[in-house]
Amino acid sequence: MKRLDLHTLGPIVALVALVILGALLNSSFLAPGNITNVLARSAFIGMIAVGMTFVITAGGLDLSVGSMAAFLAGLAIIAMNAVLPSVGENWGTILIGMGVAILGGLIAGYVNGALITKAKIEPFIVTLGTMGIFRSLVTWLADGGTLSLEYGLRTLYRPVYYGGIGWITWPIIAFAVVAIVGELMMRHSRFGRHVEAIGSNDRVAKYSAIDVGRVKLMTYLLLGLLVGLATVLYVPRLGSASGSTGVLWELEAIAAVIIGGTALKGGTGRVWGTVVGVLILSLIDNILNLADLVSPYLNGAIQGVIIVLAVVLQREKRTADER
Amino acid sequence: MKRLDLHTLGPIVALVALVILGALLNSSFLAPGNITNVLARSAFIGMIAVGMTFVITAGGLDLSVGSMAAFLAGLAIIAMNAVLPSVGENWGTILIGMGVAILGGLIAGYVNGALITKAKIEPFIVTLGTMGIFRSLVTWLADGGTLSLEYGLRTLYRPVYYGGIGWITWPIIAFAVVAIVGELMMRHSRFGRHVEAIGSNDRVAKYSAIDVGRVKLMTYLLLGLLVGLATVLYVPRLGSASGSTGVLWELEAIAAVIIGGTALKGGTGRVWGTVVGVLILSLIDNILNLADLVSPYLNGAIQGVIIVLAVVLQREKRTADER
Amino acid sequence: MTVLALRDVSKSFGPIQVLHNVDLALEPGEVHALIGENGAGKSTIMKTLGGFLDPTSGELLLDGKPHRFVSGPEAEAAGIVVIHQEFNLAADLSVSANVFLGRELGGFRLDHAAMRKQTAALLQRLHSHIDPDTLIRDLSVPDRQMVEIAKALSRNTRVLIMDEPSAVLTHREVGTLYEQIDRLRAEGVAILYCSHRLDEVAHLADRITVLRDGRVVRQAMRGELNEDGMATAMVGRELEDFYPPKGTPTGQVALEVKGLTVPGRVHGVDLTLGRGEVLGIAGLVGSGRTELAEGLVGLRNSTGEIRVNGQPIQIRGLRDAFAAGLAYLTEDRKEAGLLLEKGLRENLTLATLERFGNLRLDTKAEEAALDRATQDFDIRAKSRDMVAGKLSGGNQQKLLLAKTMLPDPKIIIIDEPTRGIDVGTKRQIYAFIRKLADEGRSVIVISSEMTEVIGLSDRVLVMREGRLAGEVAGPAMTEENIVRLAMGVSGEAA
Amino acid sequence: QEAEKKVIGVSIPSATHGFMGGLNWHAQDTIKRMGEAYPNIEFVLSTAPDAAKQVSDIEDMMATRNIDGLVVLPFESEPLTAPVAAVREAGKFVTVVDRGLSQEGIENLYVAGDNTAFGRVAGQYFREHLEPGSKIVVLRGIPTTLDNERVDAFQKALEGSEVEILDMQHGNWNRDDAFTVMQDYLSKYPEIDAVWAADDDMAVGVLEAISAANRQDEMWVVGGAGMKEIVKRIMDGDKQLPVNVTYPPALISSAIEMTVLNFMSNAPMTGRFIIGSQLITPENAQQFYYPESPF
Ligand SMILES: Nc1ncnc2c1ncn2[C@@H]1O[C@H](COP(=O)(O)OP(=O)(O)OP(=O)(O)O)[C@@H](O)[C@H]1O
Ligand SMILES: Nc1ncnc2c1ncn2[C@@H]1O[C@H](COP(=O)(O)OP(=O)(O)OP(=O)(O)O)[C@@H](O)[C@H]1O
Ligand SMILES: [Mg+2]
Ligand SMILES: [Mg+2]
Repeated sequence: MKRLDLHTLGPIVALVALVILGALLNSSFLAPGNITNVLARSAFIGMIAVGMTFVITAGGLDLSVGSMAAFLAGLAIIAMNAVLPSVGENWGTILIGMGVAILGGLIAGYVNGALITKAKIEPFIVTLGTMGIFRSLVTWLADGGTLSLEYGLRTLYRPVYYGGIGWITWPIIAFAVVAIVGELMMRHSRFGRHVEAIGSNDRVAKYSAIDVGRVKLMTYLLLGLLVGLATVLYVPRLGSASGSTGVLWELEAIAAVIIGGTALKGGTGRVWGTVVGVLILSLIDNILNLADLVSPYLNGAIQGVIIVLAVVLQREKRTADER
Repeated sequence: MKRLDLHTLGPIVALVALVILGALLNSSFLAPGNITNVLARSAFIGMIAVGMTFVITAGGLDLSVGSMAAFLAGLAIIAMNAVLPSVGENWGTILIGMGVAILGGLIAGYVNGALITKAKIEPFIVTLGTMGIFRSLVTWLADGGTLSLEYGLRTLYRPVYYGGIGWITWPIIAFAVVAIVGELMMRHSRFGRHVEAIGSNDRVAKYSAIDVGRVKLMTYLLLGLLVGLATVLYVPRLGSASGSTGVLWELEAIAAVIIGGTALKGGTGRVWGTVVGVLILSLIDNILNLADLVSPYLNGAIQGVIIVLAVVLQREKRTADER
Repeated sequence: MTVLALRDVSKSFGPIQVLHNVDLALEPGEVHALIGENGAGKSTIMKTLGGFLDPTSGELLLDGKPHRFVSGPEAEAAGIVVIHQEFNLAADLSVSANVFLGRELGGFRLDHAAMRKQTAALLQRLHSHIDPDTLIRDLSVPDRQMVEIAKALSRNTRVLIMDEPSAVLTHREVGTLYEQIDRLRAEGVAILYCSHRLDEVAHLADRITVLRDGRVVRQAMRGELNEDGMATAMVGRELEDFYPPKGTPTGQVALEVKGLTVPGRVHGVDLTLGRGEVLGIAGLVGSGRTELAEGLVGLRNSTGEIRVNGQPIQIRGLRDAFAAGLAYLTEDRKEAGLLLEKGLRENLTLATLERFGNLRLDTKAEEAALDRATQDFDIRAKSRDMVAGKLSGGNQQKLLLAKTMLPDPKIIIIDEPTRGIDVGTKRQIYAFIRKLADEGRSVIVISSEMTEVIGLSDRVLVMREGRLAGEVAGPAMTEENIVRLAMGVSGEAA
Repeated sequence: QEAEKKVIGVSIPSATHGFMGGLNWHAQDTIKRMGEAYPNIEFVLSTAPDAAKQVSDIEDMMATRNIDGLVVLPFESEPLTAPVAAVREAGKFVTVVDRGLSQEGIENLYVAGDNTAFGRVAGQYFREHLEPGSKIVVLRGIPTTLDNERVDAFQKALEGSEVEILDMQHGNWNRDDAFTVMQDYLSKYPEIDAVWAADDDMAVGVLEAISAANRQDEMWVVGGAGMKEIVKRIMDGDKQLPVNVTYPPALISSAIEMTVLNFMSNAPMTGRFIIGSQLITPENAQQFYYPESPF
């Protein structure tokens, strides 16, 4: 397979190196418990990053996802608490909450997408704006504090994060499904092909009868949907949302996408690369907790170094014969 | 002048609208004291954003500037406190501190630039990495707390921020000089021309005997220098630096650049637009503080809306005949 | 005294060898023409001479001594200037900024006035009226080419290498180009000229080198080779009649357009197109032919009445045009036609992906379509996995043609069908267009090459300033008549 | 008993503002001291920038470090409740610091400051030392539950007095933000008699803004949490800084020490220890002054 060159293998090499490092540092690193933890907590950013891969591949960007997740979590919690008296402490209420998160995600994605494709404003600005808006709204909804799910509902909802099939918990399953579907969509569906074409050259796409605006809008809708889905799994983990929920998720998601080998300027999307990127980022955190470092203040520095190194491994080898 | 179309005027219109709004909301808005405050506060982000304009115009990006400023401020304070016993409480010590900040800025800019141009790693990743590194380093240097300049030095250094010629304080003067020199450089110097050419099409630039790597590196050096300069003016304001100094300055600087009409993908740089963008952002804060809103939790939302609106005003008018 | 030469040069890209033991010498005061089929290796030779590529083996001689340029710019400093086949202009910069890019005038502060003045003077010399302050992105393709030429002329040139400079120019501009070439030749500049227009070569060249499959197959002096001889040498066999015989129109109307208007560009154009007809549209650069076509297929906002097979239809976008059986092949193949970084298969099926599935595209069927297309259109790719940008210009055009034909349209509008294409391929494309008409489809050919419109079309419409200036058919289809209409010169058709 | 090794996990928010910086310093300092004093106690320290990361850190401590005890200062109460409860259910010793969990009875040991008292003590001081009709401005912290508690208590303490709160904006416990907000307050209000900055980092920014506007004589400032520079100035009798309210970052030290004692001594350490907020005055300032601490 010609595609398996160093450029493509880079992130995997980095991932494997991290796994080996982790195993050397601590024997319980490879224990199922730890693996479950790492995978399950990668799921939120992971699903968002898969959506982000489509947005970036089509030449877009979304800075609002972290705040959007916080906002959706807040909405879902408010909705569940509100219907609790009438619907009762049962799965009906939780399904309503899930519905609110997912519908909210679609609407939020639509707002971003419509401002970008119809009002033709730079994605950076639109999503910087909505980032502030979502963040403010959730702080306002929570009155500066924390929105909490009623205790009974939380107990009922908890297994959605912590339960699963053996050590493979639901977030892991959901992430895996999203990643596989995303990979298939990017590589084998018409939509994925159109997304790549638009990111590569949107004029060519237009001249090939692709509805550029619609496809771009769809990428934001997809991302919104996935943020909603991530929220559905996030709420049972912490049972609450506040103004500090999901801070900097956007940077993490974008970093995962780029570490995975998707170009920031668009045109080539690698969903599986994104998954590897997300795992690299969560493993770094996990490994930092495995060992005692000089100073916890330096965690950020180590993270920074590893991110850059992971990308150095895959940097485009310069075409030998072109200057 | 054909260049003065709506696209170009957009940010100015937004700025004027904000000024009028401010004046209507509060009579002290136009008082010299308030104007001095707003302008002087804009100076740090302003100078950084001017540097960022060059980086973005050449097709780059720098997420590390906020942490870099915090790190440089920390370094400068440590250096001044360290030489205080030997040099004494005089301008010599302060000049050493300034030298450290500026030299440090150049080195930090060089590190970013070299990783991007020589190791050929995506700017987003490099500067995301160095952002974490600088932030960690300053937190570590401050031992998690705050690095403070010795009291006597602070008193001596203070006028650099607060003093000036009448109500035109030094930061305002420095910002004005940087903006004017930046504008001239972008528009009328060979360097500016080359920066635009590289951002527009780097292959063409290469074929035109432009040393693309060197010019790109220079943009990061310039930005580092300006971050250093901003630090020189920042330190006398509060005489301290900590891990929370300069958080999110990068986003603010990038937003100012884009609001000012510079394209994120590079090719066209508008330094004066950036200045307008910076002023718009500071005015929003100022007006929100001066006005009485329903809830301060919603400040972020209003900020977001205004940022998007400011850009809507200047959005490329759709070529009437193209779909 | 030879200025610049290649001696026994071979060049490979990876495992693929594209040049085989090439010898070529450029003399001062001489125009040396390099001709060959698409993909023969002309651009590769030119890039090697210009210091943009290193030979794999063999050497480059500068003033008789072996030399190795470290970079294209270094070669330029030595007086070797290349006009590349692909545009080499920064779209966000103004014309004068591009002309002086890398060698700006002025000291600390750029001397805008001087650069503007010199640019204007250069453009004046090319009889072009482009404002030096215009951004390149706002210029039409031919105007960009004129800027490229102006840029080359502004250099202190000893050797001028031009890779198909005339491909996108019209008649009049080509004349201007000749003037400049003559002037430079008189000044002692050595010129390497590459073109697919053999009449140009016959007119200009003092010496001709013919390239086939990366090998020099013939070198000749002025007068030793006529156009037929060149074509034969390039293709390696005798060519029959260049243009296919004209067809017999069926009389049925396939397309009827009334009052088509593209705001600011095209004003109230009426036309009818018969089934089995090839309709030519001629006109000067900027006469609005492309806009007419783009307005018709929904790529631009337009008003007017359109009937296909008598049925009135609404076209709001290219999709609607496809649904009505219309297809449009763009003149701008690099910016609007092909995804240069993507593979052949992805490019071929991009506009018709719905035929290959939705959620799971049938890659096998796509591959089969590619097989068929490479065969039908004789696309010569060194490997089927290569990206479209690495194909030679002519093969890119064939791929684009294959892509356009994939939805099986009944009415095809082809804008500049043979820009930058060699004689052999041109013949193939002409035959192909005629075949389409004979199958009962209808074709509109927009072309700036007069002989092409005349040779190919059953009828020619001439546009001027966004309006139809007239129509010629039958024996009245002469170059002179068309030029008269296009330029708005009244008087008797001779 | 000698050889048995015990692992104690310490999970705290990272040093994103002055108070937390102090808390981080005290945590590390105590760990170092305790580690030297008790060689068979091992510590695992992790710092988190948000609640989700803190939950992850606690999961990691359980899964890979096999902790016997946990000292946790919850980033937020609600999200940490269930994960900490899970640690307790696994039979570990749990010490909760400062921000209580949203359910009673999970932790073995609770060591906390008193946010309500923090606001109330300040409020009472304002009430007692301002003339009726005086005007004050307030700088709030990062929007969080504990900020709400403090501000509510402050307002409650002022209820019924003639003191008017002109404005309350968020300074985010950040010097620069507080500086900006205060500058704008000064432009907006010609008359301000006192400022409640609620946190000493914010107080630093506020004081700079006031002296830049040359209105030092007009108003005084009350911060909070006892930052050493501020305490020093109170000690020196600075007119602008009459008092301060304690909220000692050192409470993490007490929590860690008591947790260690739980394992090292035979007496089980349980219960609730509330370290009340005290008023620092020029008279008692000496005893709140820690020149070594970074805070
Ligand atoms: N960078 C490259 N990598 C691989 N193959 C290449 C590269 N550049 C050119 N080729 C191949 O080398 C051959 C010669 O290309 P070249 O561009 O020199 O042809 P040409 O004679 O200029 O054709 P045209 O008339 O179509 O422009 C072609 O088959 C082309 O696909
Ligand atoms: N996007 C654009 N912005 C500004 N001017 C344009 C644009 N597109 C085309 N033009 C101008 O519109 C006029 C018509 O251009 P166009 O190239 O379509 O004409 P044409 O008759 O098709 O000629 P040709 O096909 O030979 O280039 C030209 O003057 C061109 O410069
Ligand atoms: Mg060629
Ligand atoms: Mg045209």
